[in-house]
Amino acid sequence: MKLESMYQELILDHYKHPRGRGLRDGDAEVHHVNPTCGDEITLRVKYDGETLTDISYEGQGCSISQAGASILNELLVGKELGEARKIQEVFLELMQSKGKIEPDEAMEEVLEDAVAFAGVSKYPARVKCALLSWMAWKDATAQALGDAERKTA
Amino acid sequence: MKLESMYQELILDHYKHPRGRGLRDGDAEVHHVNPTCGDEITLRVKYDGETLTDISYEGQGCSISQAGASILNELLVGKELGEARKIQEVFLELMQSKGKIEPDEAMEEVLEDAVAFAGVSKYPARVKCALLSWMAWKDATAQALGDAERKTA
Amino acid sequence: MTQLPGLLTGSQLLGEAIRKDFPLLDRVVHDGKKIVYLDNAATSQKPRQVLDALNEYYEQHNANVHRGVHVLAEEATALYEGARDKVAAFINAPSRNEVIFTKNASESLNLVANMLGWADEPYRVDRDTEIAITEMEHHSNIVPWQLLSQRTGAKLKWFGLTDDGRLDLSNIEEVITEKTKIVSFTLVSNIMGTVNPTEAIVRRAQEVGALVLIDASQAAPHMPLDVQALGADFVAFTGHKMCGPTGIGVLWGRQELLEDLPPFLGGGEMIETVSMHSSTYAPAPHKFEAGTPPIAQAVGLGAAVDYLTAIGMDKIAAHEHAITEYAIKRLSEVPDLRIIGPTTAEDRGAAISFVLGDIHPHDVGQVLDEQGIAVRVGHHCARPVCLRYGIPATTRASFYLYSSPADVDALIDGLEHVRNFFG
Amino acid sequence: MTQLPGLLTGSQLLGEAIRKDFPLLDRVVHDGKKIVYLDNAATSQKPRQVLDALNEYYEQHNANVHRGVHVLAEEATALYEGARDKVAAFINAPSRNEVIFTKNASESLNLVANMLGWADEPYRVDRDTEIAITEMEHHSNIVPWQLLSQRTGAKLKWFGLTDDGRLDLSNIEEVITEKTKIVSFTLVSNIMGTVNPTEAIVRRAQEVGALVLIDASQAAPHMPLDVQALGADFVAFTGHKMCGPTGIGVLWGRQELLEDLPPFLGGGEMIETVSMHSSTYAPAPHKFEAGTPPIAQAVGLGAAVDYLTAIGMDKIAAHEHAITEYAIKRLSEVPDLRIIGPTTAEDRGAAISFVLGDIHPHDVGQVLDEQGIAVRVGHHCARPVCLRYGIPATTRASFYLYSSPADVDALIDGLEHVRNFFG
Ligand SMILES: Cc1ncc(COP(=O)(O)O)c(C=O)c1O
Ligand SMILES: Cc1ncc(COP(=O)(O)O)c(C=O)c1O
Repeated sequence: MKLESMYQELILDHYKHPRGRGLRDGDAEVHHVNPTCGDEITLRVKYDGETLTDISYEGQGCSISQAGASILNELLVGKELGEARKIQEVFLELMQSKGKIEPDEAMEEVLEDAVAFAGVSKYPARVKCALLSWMAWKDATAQALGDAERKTA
Repeated sequence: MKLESMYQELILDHYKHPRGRGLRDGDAEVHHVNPTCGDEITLRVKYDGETLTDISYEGQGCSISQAGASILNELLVGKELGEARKIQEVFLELMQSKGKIEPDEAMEEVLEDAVAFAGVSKYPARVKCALLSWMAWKDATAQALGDAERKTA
Repeated sequence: MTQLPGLLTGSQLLGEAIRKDFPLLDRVVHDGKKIVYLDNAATSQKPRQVLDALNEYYEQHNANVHRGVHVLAEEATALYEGARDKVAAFINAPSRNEVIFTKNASESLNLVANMLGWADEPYRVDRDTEIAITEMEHHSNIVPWQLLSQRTGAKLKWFGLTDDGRLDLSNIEEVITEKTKIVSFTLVSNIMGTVNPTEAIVRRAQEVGALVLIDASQAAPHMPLDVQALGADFVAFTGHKMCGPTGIGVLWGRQELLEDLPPFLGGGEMIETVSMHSSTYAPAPHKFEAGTPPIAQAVGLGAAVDYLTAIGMDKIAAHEHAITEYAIKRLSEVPDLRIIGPTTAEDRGAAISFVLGDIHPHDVGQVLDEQGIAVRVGHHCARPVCLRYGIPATTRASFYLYSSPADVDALIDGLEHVRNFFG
Repeated sequence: MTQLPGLLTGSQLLGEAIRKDFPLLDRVVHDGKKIVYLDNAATSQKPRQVLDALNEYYEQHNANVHRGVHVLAEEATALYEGARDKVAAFINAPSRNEVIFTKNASESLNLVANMLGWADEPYRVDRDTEIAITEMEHHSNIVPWQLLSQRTGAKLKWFGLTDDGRLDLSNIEEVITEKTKIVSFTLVSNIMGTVNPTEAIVRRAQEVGALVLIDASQAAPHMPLDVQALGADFVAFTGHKMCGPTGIGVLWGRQELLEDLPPFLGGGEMIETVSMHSSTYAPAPHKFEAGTPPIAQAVGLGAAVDYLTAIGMDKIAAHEHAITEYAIKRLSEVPDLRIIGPTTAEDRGAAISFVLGDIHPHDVGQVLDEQGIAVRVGHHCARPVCLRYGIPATTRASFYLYSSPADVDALIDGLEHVRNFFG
């Protein structure tokens, strides 16, 4: 079944057993909604200097959006901001590829479990689900850093 | 040429040599416009009791609307109101027939020259032109009589 | 056709032959699966007869309407105005001049909201007045009233919903008051299928002198619609859900109102005479049809109305009722499935929303799609209903005259597969 | 093709082969006369390619757009949004999100007028501000501003016309002042064919900080259109005049403005999230597209744009220029004929209005029609122009990419016949 290329075992696994779920202390909190389907996420980021020490979240939505948050947590927590941003860009590129990028080894090294989302990129209506938590992270980070900048200013 | 059934000699003749044209003294004056084509008529009626003693008019527009006013003048002036109304109704019926009424002798007796308009009824865009002066007459009459009624009231 | 023990004798069902009229139903998706189209509340498929009417219009008669003396312009005008006659007859309008063509139901609803905002007394909606709607409206019958309320200061009120998906009219005297200028509600809910009781609402509205606008978008395609029997002042619906083309909607309104109320869009066709200093407006319906109208789309809608009428709207309603009854019965047998809305086929249309355990509707829809089954998932432009029932979204299967019991069976099999997939 | 001594070498003319793409041009009227369609400023005929795109959409991909996870919904969405990409490229829009689909140019123009009426500062049109238009506007670019002016108290001003059918810009500083919020004018006059000088007007508008809306309804079908080069803030046009279906129009607007300005119609598709208490709106273009959009019509317009682009807009412009030059020359030879508007082919489009002695245009049109020649007669939704030149109406012949010199010859012969008939 073609669908399986979208619903990879890995995605279903993250969906059923989300990593790092729950809201914990953070520097900034955002709430993002995917208006087309009602997927929601509340997400907090915690930075220690340039190091992303936690992404905590609560949400409801489809397997793709929920697995997305779980994978985001697993992949980015512990990373330096610059590296996290690079990973996010590669993931975005993959998701906007309309199924045209076949992840190579280099990409797999960057994205780890997140390469499982390659199949989702063929389904335009679902790309937004996959990106929901990533966009929330980006937004929360901007807020956290904006605050930090304001504090130091 | 089929068109000739619309542009009867009689119509062209009334168009080129309008009867009773010009504005004279009257009991009421109306100004009617056919918004779809800009045909205009200013028309006055004069009654002596129940007798329609004059229809005077100025206007501009296509041959159909101008010939219509000329024929209206020729046909109705001198008639009793009741009879004039009957003629108007028969003419209206003919014009709304979409070319389906072939005027018989009885109709010809009532409408005289105005039967020449039978062909126009096939052209929906032109029916309004043909009716312009007749509607103006009806309106002016209602005003004249309304005034008269108000006067006698 | 499937064996339907006891439940369906088949006598109310329309024949399978109808499917042949709809080219899209032969569409094959995902490597060989024939489409099972259960997204009719979103839009209907189009019969060959409607496509033929469109093609014939464009190939033989295309011209701009009104104001033309050439033969094409006269033909196009006759076809366009003929479509108005057909629609007027279809809804039993007292006069053809009460039928206004718009681009969709949303424009029809906005048109009324805007007219009332600009109207003189006694129609004028302003800060001292109220607007009443319901919690089960489509966004297109919510947002225009929110905008009107923001712009005029009028208060927006609404009827809530009962747990079984019906309007809660218990506080009708508080929702519709002496201050209410307009009551706008849907005849049939697009998300739950609920058929609403018009009589009580119309009676109360008339008591307080409020106008009534009925959103018949989900009714016109599926049941006989008689605007006079409804007793409303305005009725709105949309062409694409009733076998017609996209790009065409209808607003019916009572003649006196259309005469009294101000125009909405200004432009060609809607005027009587224009000078730089001022303009006067043509009588309705033209007063409300600015610019070149959706000519081909009106002609297509006329053909759709002919098509539906030839089959018979009560036959269509009976067919859908039978399918709905069967679908509800079969859905009730699916473990963990909860119907959002009426759980019997009484006073309901053929749109059935449900949630399946805690599997998100997006996932339900996606796995069904892979089997060739097209349902809609989400809030169906009726998010307040989802909020009311505490769910993020639903899966909605909606049927039409060409739907068959076999479609229901395919859905049930598909849902079984969904459960296994996420089990 | 007719012999065109000296005037037309034929090199700028598009081939006759193009006519084969347009089924309607084979239409025979009035007992055997092949139609000579010279009513292109009212609406254009549709090439086979556009009709095929419509049919393919309805037969293979029809579904409601957005929000769907099934394959048809994804295909329909891709086709609809793909049409937006095509239109954006056609007008050289900086971003596809600046392209809004409406039902016609009239809605596009009304949309801007309404946005500005409801806008906050600095865009808000109110009693202390002014609106500038011209005396050669189509009613669809007059009445919306009259309505806005009545509703807000803003003052409506306009540019007058010179005797030879051009804008009189001599008093530009009085017409466009520091109080002016919006200047709206047509790029090409639909009645006289005049091509207006945009630069001077845009420059003055920018000087005083007024927004500029350009009505490109008669430009988009006929010449390359580059919204960036125009320097306007909004550009409106309509699908049916450019080989597209009826029921679709376009409004292009600058991104920042579309972000800042309030929505117009409320409903499905244009929202981000809705509760009974309040709603937030989707980003442009969706913010301005309430309800089910004209999906098939957008797809058809996309096909029209492909068709025109494949031929080349500058080739089309050159073809029409050659035809117009020839038509003006031949018309000038007709006794008692007076052209209303520019009497040379410079800076003018392919719509030519005229009066013929004192024969009323209605009669001219009718007698031409009997010969199979379709022209338009009347005020062409530009009554102020007729008032300006003291005429009740005109006869208008308007050409397009499929028009040929033989069409011009047929018109000239037809006019000869008209003169004899009423002589
Ligand atoms: C210059 C101009 N503006 C606006 C319009 C209005 O276009 P539509 O009738 O498609 O809304 C037209 C055509 O009728 C036009 O020629
Ligand atoms: C109940 C109801 N009202 C209004 C609408 C809006 O119709 P449209 O999108 O055609 O404007 C719909 C459908 O989308 C509907 O189901």
